[in-house]
Amino acid sequence: MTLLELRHEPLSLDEAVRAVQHEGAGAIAVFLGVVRNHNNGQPVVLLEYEAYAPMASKEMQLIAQQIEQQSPGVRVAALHRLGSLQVGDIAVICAASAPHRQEAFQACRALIDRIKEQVPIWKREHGPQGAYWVEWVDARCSADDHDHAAHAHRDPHEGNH
Amino acid sequence: MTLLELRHEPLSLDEAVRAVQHEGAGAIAVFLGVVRNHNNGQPVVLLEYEAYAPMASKEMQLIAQQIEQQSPGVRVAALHRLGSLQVGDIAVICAASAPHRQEAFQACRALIDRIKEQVPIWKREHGPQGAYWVEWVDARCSADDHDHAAHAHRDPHEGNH
Amino acid sequence: MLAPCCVRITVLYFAALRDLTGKAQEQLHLPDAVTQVGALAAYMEQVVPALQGRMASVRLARNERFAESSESIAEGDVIALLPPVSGG
Amino acid sequence: MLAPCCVRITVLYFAALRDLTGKAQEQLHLPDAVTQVGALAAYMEQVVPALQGRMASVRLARNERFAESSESIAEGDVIALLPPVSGG
Repeated sequence: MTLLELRHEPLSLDEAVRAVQHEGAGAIAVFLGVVRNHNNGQPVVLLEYEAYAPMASKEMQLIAQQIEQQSPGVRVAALHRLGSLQVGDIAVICAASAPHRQEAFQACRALIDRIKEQVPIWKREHGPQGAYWVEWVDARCSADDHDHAAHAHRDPHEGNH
Repeated sequence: MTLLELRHEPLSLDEAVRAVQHEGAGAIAVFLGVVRNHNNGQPVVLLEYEAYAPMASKEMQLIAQQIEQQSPGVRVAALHRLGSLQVGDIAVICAASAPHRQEAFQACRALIDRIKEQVPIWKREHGPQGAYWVEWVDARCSADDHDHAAHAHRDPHEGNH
Repeated sequence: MLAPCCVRITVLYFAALRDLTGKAQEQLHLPDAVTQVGALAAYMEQVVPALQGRMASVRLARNERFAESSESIAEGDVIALLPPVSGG
Repeated sequence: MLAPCCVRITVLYFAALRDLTGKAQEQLHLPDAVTQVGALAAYMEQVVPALQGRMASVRLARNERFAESSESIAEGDVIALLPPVSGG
């Protein structure tokens, strides 16, 4: 009974930890993705998250299964928030338990990495210059456009978390 | 105001997370060390933790300062429990926040690694064959003694978490 | 409109693509030549003005799974156009 | 007992060493030859029966900090004998 969910309600850290805790788990690694007050050098006031919900759920299941099969003894859980989030709100929680910390950290890191890479969730960032979809670079716009998308393109390593 | 404490009371995950959260932190990595039901192949029913408290506090401060100075933008917190713990109890919580997840994971991992290496805290494990101090190998005992200490010595990579 | 000659699919648009096309989904009747996912992407770039010049970074899902270009399309499939994801 | 000739220190025993020595701490008067941490460890292994053959894995702290062998010992120092730590 793996806990993997998309939710419009605030996420609970305790719930994620309880979902992976068991008597043989000596180590639990947890990752929290939190809305911060700037991105790509721009202030952020609001983030809107949306998902292709049924596919996102399937992808999260697939990722969790892969990680748990790769490392016997590992259990994972993930919660992702949808809707409007403000600075300080938790957007995502990943938790992984294992007998020892090495596997717990590895599994937790793999979980958040793969969720960010392949789960169909998108966020729109609202700042003083308006709103834009994070990671979307409009290929029709020329490289010297000074909109957010072009800005994001110039600094591709600066993800949200 | 870094949160670094030894406590006889149960540890609070939320407290550790709040201690590192701030508006510029997009990523928070947390590690929980939990008492599990076996170690070195032996059942565990109880662990007793003790510390050289004033020195342990200083060492935790030193470790936290080193990690925060090494990675600007990183904030860490650590809580370590003392006294009698049962299976499922949280023995240690490490938390690290950073703008992005790479630094948060690295700092959290460094924090728990160094705490386990150099903070003067000891645990005594109680199982069906009696109690023994974890990591203590009595050099006066011959190698073929079948006590817990010798057993631990044969499997030095099998730490508690 | 519902001629028996044509494969009918549902297309879903998300995030930036929903904004650009102005719709969340639509029904499409495919020409006989468009039988695989890769061909569908090229076809849509031609016939949907908002997609022109913008498909390079778009991934396609077929029935809620990422689809290879060579995957066949069947009557009733749900094809989603996914801009680069940005969850987390 | 408190002759002015001698440096007096407090020694703390923890965990397995407290169990083996049967005490948590004691006062020691050091011979004049014992002026450094390394020499102290060797001296204690000789004079404290419970420590004989057991000091190889023990680290020493001086006034709540890990101490180098070459560190000097002063009147009133608190020296802790630390078995391998096992926190976390």
